[in-house]
Amino acid sequence: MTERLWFLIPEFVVLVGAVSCAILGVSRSVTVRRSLPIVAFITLIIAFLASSYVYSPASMEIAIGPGAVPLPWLGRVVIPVVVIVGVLLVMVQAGFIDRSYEGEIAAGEARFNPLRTSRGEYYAFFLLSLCGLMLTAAAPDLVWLFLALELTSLPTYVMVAISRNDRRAQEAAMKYFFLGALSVAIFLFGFALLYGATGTMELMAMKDVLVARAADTGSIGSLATLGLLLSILGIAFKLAAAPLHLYAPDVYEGAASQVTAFLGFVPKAGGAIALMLILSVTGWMDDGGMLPDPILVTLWVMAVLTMTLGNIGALLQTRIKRMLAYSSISHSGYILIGIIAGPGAGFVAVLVYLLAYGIGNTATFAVLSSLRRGDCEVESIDDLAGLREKHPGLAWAMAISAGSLLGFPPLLGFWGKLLLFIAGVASGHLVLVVIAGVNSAISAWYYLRMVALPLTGAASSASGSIERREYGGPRLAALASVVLLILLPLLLQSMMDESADGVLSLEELTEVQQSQVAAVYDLP
Amino acid sequence: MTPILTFIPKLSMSAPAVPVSDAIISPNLSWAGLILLLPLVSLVLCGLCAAMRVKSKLPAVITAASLAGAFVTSVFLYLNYEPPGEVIPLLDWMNLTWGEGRFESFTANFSLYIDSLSLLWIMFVTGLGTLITIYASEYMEPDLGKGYSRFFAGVSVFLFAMAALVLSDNLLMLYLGWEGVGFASYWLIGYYFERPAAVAAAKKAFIVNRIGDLGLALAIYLIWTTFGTVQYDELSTIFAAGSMNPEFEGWTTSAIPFLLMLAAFGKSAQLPLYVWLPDAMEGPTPVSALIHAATMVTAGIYLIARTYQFFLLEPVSLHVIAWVGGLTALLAATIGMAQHDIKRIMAYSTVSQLGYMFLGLGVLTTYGAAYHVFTHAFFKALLFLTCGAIMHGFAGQLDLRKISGLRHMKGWRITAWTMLIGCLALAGFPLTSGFFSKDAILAEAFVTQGPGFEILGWMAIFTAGLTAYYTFRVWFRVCAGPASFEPGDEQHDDHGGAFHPHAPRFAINMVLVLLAVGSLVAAVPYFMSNQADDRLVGGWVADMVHDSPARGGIPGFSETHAVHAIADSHEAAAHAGEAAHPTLFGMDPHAAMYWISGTVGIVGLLLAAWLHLWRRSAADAIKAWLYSQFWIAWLPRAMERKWYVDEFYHAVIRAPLWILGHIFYVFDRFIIDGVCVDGIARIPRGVARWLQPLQAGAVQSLAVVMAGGAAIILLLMALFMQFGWFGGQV
Amino acid sequence: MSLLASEAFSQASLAHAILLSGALLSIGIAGFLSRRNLIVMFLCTELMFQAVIVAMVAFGRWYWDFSGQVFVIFILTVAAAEAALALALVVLLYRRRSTLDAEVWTELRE
Amino acid sequence: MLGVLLMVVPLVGAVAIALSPSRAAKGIALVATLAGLGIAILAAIDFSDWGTGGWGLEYNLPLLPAMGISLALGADSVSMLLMLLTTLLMPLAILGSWTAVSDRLREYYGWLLLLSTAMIGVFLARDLLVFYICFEFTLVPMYFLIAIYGSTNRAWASLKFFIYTFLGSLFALAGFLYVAWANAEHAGAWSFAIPDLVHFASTGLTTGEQGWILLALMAGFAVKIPLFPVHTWLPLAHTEAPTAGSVLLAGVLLKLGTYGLFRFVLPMVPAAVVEWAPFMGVLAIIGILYAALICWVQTDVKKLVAYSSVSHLGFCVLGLLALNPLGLQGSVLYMINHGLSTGALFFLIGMMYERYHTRDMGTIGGLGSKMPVWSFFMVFFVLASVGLPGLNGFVSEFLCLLGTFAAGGTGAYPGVLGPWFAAAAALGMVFAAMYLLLMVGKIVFGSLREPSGVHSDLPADLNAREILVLVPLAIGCVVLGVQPDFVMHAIEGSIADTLASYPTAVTDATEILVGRGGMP
Repeated sequence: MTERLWFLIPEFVVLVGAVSCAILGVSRSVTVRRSLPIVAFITLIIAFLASSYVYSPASMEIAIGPGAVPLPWLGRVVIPVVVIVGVLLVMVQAGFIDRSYEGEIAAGEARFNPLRTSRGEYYAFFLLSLCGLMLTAAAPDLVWLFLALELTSLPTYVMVAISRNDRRAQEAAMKYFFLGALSVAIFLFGFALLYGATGTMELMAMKDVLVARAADTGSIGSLATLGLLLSILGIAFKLAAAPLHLYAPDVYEGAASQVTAFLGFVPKAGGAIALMLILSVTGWMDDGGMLPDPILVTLWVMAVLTMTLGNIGALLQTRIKRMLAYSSISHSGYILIGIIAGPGAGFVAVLVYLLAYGIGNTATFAVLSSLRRGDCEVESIDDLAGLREKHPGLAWAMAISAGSLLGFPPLLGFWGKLLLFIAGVASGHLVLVVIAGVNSAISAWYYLRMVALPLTGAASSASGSIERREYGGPRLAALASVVLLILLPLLLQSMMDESADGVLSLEELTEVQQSQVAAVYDLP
Repeated sequence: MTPILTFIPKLSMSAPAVPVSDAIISPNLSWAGLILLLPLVSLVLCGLCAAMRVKSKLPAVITAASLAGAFVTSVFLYLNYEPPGEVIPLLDWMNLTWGEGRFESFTANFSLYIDSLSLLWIMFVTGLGTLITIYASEYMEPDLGKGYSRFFAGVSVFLFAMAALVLSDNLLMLYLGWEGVGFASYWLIGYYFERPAAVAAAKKAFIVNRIGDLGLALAIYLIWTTFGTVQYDELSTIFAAGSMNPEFEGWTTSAIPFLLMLAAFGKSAQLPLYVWLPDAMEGPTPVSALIHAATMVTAGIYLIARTYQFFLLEPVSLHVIAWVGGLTALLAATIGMAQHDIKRIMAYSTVSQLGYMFLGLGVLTTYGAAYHVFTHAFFKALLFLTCGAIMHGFAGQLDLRKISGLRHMKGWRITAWTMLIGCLALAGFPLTSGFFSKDAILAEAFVTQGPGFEILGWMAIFTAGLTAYYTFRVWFRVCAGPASFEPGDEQHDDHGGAFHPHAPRFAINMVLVLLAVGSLVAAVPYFMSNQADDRLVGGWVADMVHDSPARGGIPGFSETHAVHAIADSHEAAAHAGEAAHPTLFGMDPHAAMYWISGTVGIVGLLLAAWLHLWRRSAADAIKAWLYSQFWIAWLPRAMERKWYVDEFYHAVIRAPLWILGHIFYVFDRFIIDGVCVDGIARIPRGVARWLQPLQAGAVQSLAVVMAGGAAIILLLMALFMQFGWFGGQV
Repeated sequence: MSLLASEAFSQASLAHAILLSGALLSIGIAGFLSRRNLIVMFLCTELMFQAVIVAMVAFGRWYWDFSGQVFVIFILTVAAAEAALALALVVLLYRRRSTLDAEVWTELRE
Repeated sequence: MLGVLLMVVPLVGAVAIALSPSRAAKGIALVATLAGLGIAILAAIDFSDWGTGGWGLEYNLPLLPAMGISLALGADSVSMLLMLLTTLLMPLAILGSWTAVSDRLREYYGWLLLLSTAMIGVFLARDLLVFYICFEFTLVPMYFLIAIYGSTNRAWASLKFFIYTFLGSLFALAGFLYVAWANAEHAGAWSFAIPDLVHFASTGLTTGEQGWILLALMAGFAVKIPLFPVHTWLPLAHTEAPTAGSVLLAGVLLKLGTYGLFRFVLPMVPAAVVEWAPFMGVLAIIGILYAALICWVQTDVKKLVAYSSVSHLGFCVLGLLALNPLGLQGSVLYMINHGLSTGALFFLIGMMYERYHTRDMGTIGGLGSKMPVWSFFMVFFVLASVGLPGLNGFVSEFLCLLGTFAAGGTGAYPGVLGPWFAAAAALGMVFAAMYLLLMVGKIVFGSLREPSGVHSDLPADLNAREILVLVPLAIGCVVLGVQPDFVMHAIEGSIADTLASYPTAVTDATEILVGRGGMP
């Protein structure tokens, strides 16, 4: 069993990075403190390199060995996705936390006091949360899954609270924390019921029990169903899926843009991955396996509600972060289509979509993070009017990322959505896809405002006072994201191939491994 | 199969391919294309003149020369002509083939079909066109350098389109000419485009014609779907194949003549589509003479003559034509009696005379109709041109009450006397050309059997009297009596000082004299011997008609020809044989008609002379008396207001459509776009607003909604599981 | 899992434990939804966690399987971490508004 | 490779514009579009399958082998013609906006060039997704052209245009995906190649499935055409769009819908088309008459011409639904002819607008005496639009109607429409004359009325550049009016291919009715 620790090397790297950040953050040297983003960046890059080294054909045997997980190769995809988006997020964060305090120190008005600084722990939390996300993908049992999800979430509560010295940030943190705790209780109770129904915490064993029971009695039993439903509903909080999506607008609005960018991606990805894993206990990754109807119906209803409520909620908003929050809710709905579509095409689509959404989301918030009115953030969407007159680059970045989030060809978002739709159609959920299509059209309404106001609108007196932030990190992130949104479709095939590898089930991976062994040893 | 399918007659799929037609394909006659080409060349040159702002009479010279060339070509073509007909391919237009069968190709090329009918028409069209162009070269002088080139370009377009219409070898090219002459008419009526009345008249002409064109288009569709071709020679072949053809049954063959009729009525200004023609007088007078009197308006006659076989298949259509023609003749004559504008009187007389021609077609005398077209072309052009000369000379004055004694004025003699000749011909004064041509129609109304044809005949005779009256009302008022005039309100060059009428000069006078001679000489063909079949009556014109599809309408032509196999029964009944030939006052109708119509004409003439020359005050007294008697006052009033037909159309068609347009527009903006599209677009926002309270702000309220939502889902699932709605899965 | 285990821990005992767990969860949720004091709300979440813990222990005992109890340890740890976080947050909020009433935090809405 | 070049040249132009100063934008755009036209002409000369229904300009670059998606290009004769129309209109559109647009030049010409790429892509696509992407992408440049360079109500118009058509095309996408999936189930591998899918859908789907797919595809294409009652975005978009935008919108973008009908709906779902054709035919006829009457009461010239497009495209759809070669010939010709004549009308209105800054027939009129050359072209193109024989509009309108008329059951191609459809639609000919002549009568004829004030330093009448814009279109109108034969022969093969499954589909449908005793 211990050889499985091999797969945790990337997570260890990130953990080490996090600890380093926490330590370096209290350094007296300004240069060291300033280098924290670079440390985080390097950590992520090393984690990426480690992941490609860890998930190699040679380690396949360990992956399929004892203590196997339902999706043994998932980390191979999730870690690069997390790293790509993580790197972009690091750029967005760069220079933001503790800005005024550092300014005071630089001006000689204050002396450095390790108690007053929070930069170190901010980056540490940032990396810890990412680490949690990576760990989620590797979860073999419920305990691990629980801990990984908590590791993903807990730092974000702190990040929201310390993101800016504003009442709204604290309100957001409060709501986020308390509602988060509620959701944790819900899915934990679900876990308890699952455990009660099967007598094991390990996902694979649990699957075996449930499959055997379904073969005997025709169903997995109401206790297991109830446990699954509760788990799904609890995890829906992480995903910001209806009906547990309500916190998202408030929290996203309250947190600083930089943190919102983070919140838009990391917990959501964790939720999606956790859903994929927890649903594996129904045995639907096996040949001929399918979701029990109550689960399917619940997911279906959640998907429809999530995308619809998200999109129509966004229509009414005048504050841009709140609007983007609703938009991120709707994206959870689209992601649920992929989950419903199931192992194979559906999961591939989810992973590609997570990447597309993560980049697009980061790009919009990167633009918002690059702008300020006085010392405050950009609040109203009308503040973006006529942005191109002063900052054409940011205006274009906003438009392109909105286009990608809308799913407009040929940007990356389109391909993500297309794969989701294809998976949906292929799994027989045409109606769901049509509903998603209608929702896309509804979303065009507000995304177009994000395109139209910066590019075609005329600057108003309100928007005239919008200026660019002095530090370039977010701008760089916006530029990088936009480039990725435009160019990544060219790599779509390899992205799909990687994702397809990533979602190979244990049996499939075993077959692959055996055929590789056969190739290496030239066996018949 | 939908019921619609059954409207198309069943065709045996093994219908034989179209047999080779009896028309000769004569590519070596392609020089005949000059008739079409020359006006086109002239059009281009006139266009160049316009672009280069030429200020001389060059455009007129070019046009006259090219039209003369076309006329000469037509004459040569006539001299080279050999029956039964020749097809001259010029240029491909539409050739579609998608299979081997009869209904698997569609061909309509720019090819000429030369038979005597088209030759008859093309010769007088180009001939009159040339003369009128010469006349116009002087008439349009005031516009030199302004619209002069545009005018002659329009004339060229017209001649091209008319030639295409007459010479085409298929219905589609005919349609091209048909719309082309309508367009030329639009162009030329709207020549004074800064005058709102002219623009309105032009538009009206085009649109009313379009309604007719619609009929023609539908007829073409029907003909193709029924017969699989729109080419005359192939159609003739099909007709020649006799009555065994399955095509000759079903509703299509009955509908075709009515649709064609609609087209003809539109173009030739018959009831109910005649309203555009009087308004068309807003155009320059040469245009009125050329297009709206002599040539274009006879296209309807030509069309029916050309497609006469279809009409013979459906006797009712001929009856309708006869009645419409007769009624139009009467109605237009009554309106003509009450007008004061001499050009308008001539316009209504044109409508009336066209009515005669249709009457002729309806009572199975295509020859009479064609002959009347021929003579009418001369004398009506002459009359219009004299009106034009007067208008030109008196600054646009056209009111017959304001000009008098023209024949006494210096320089106006030729105008006055040529007008007299024209009037005599129009009135059907014995031995003029109009006398013979009208008789050919009138008599046949008594010969041919048909519903109420005899009444129709008497009505037509009565109309002839009215015609004589209003024609000479003009002449006696304008040309006879004491010399006096009031100038019109048109700006002329010599403003300042007293107004002097411009007497017409050489070009106008020459044309007037030539046309006057023509009006008289046009009687001669009636007495020329028949070359084709000496059993025929009617001379040269009958000869010309004989070699055409219209030969079914030549009196006395009873040759049992395969072409008429279908029509025979009807024709035999109609013409009822020589033995049972009806009589009129104990005489042969043709002979009797000489006397009757002559007498009626003279009576009308004398009445006009009494009221408008000798006792002009009596006319006014009668009119005043008529207006004062309430029981009869409506009659002259209605006559003066053209029987309220324009108002009728306005109220029944135009206004409702206009209102409908507005309703649609409002519907489009507020119902479809506003309520439906925008309304649907508003639904998401509405729902969102309705759901907004869920996001109430306090953490508990969020928790309630979240926990409540989760609980609802759990409960629903539990219920579903309980009731086993998920099959055996749980 | 052995026969001994099920003899020592009857189905009725399991049912009682689960009922207790359900009751605790319900009380926790009800308290969470109805109380406005931030600290009490947090205590309610702790109560919910305890419900899970009871269930986990009961099932672990039922199956004679230690993973349930192991999970409990982790839950307790995480709950402790959350408690630290929660108290820090509550202090922060109290400093800002001088009240523990959750209802005053309604600036973010709709 | 020529096909790729056709798409890449405008793209390169757009990039070049983005990188160069704004005064060079016009020039680069003109050069790029002229180069595109040159390549298109070369391609047309090089194309060896005129008349046969074969495919040229073929190019295939696998993009997503797992899903069977590739950058597959190719053109049959119909695509070729529409591509030629596009490449012809592009330089004209750029010349036409030479002085009209003075602000944000780089974006303007950049968007025009991107639009060109997308439009060509639609016509050349041999892969369903390439088609869909290009089809969708046309929205973006058009959106910006309207939203930035439009008149007063531009924001709303552009939004409506975008969302309306976007929503429609998402339904179409769902339909496409369903077909692709069904094909994948059937064949065992994903493919988005149009020939595969067309072949599969027409043979492998049940009539019920075809019906749903028809509805989905029509949701996309009917909005684009636009067919009554989903046409209301068009008048708005046209009125607000700048001249070049209107020209391309009417000239090419509307044809994307009819092209979609021709390329996908007809060959893919024959059984459903047979079932639904009468219904769609009725919609087309309503559109023809309804829009024509609305035209008649307009005072805004541009709105009038915009509504006239709705009316005209009704004929085009009717021709397609005739399901026989006559109708399809007419319809394809109609696509080209409408592009030429209505495109020209929008140019002319733009030229007037540039001088007077009004489109209201109440305040402007009688320009015949002041702008004779403009008036000449105006009357000319109005006549082409009215369908005067000898000009292009007639041929196509005639064939569409004749096809519809003949679609009653004669010949090798029995259809499901018939004489009554054609007769009702033919009324549209009269209405067209009414509203177009009303327009000409008001703005060209009559006494001169013009708003005060000078809005432009252009000469009173057209200058050489503007004449140069109009002359090619006029020549096109005359040539296609007098010699449509060469075009008709050129597209014969493609039309036969499109109709390949029809005689049987119609016969089958009627036989079913006969079996049910539905035959009278």
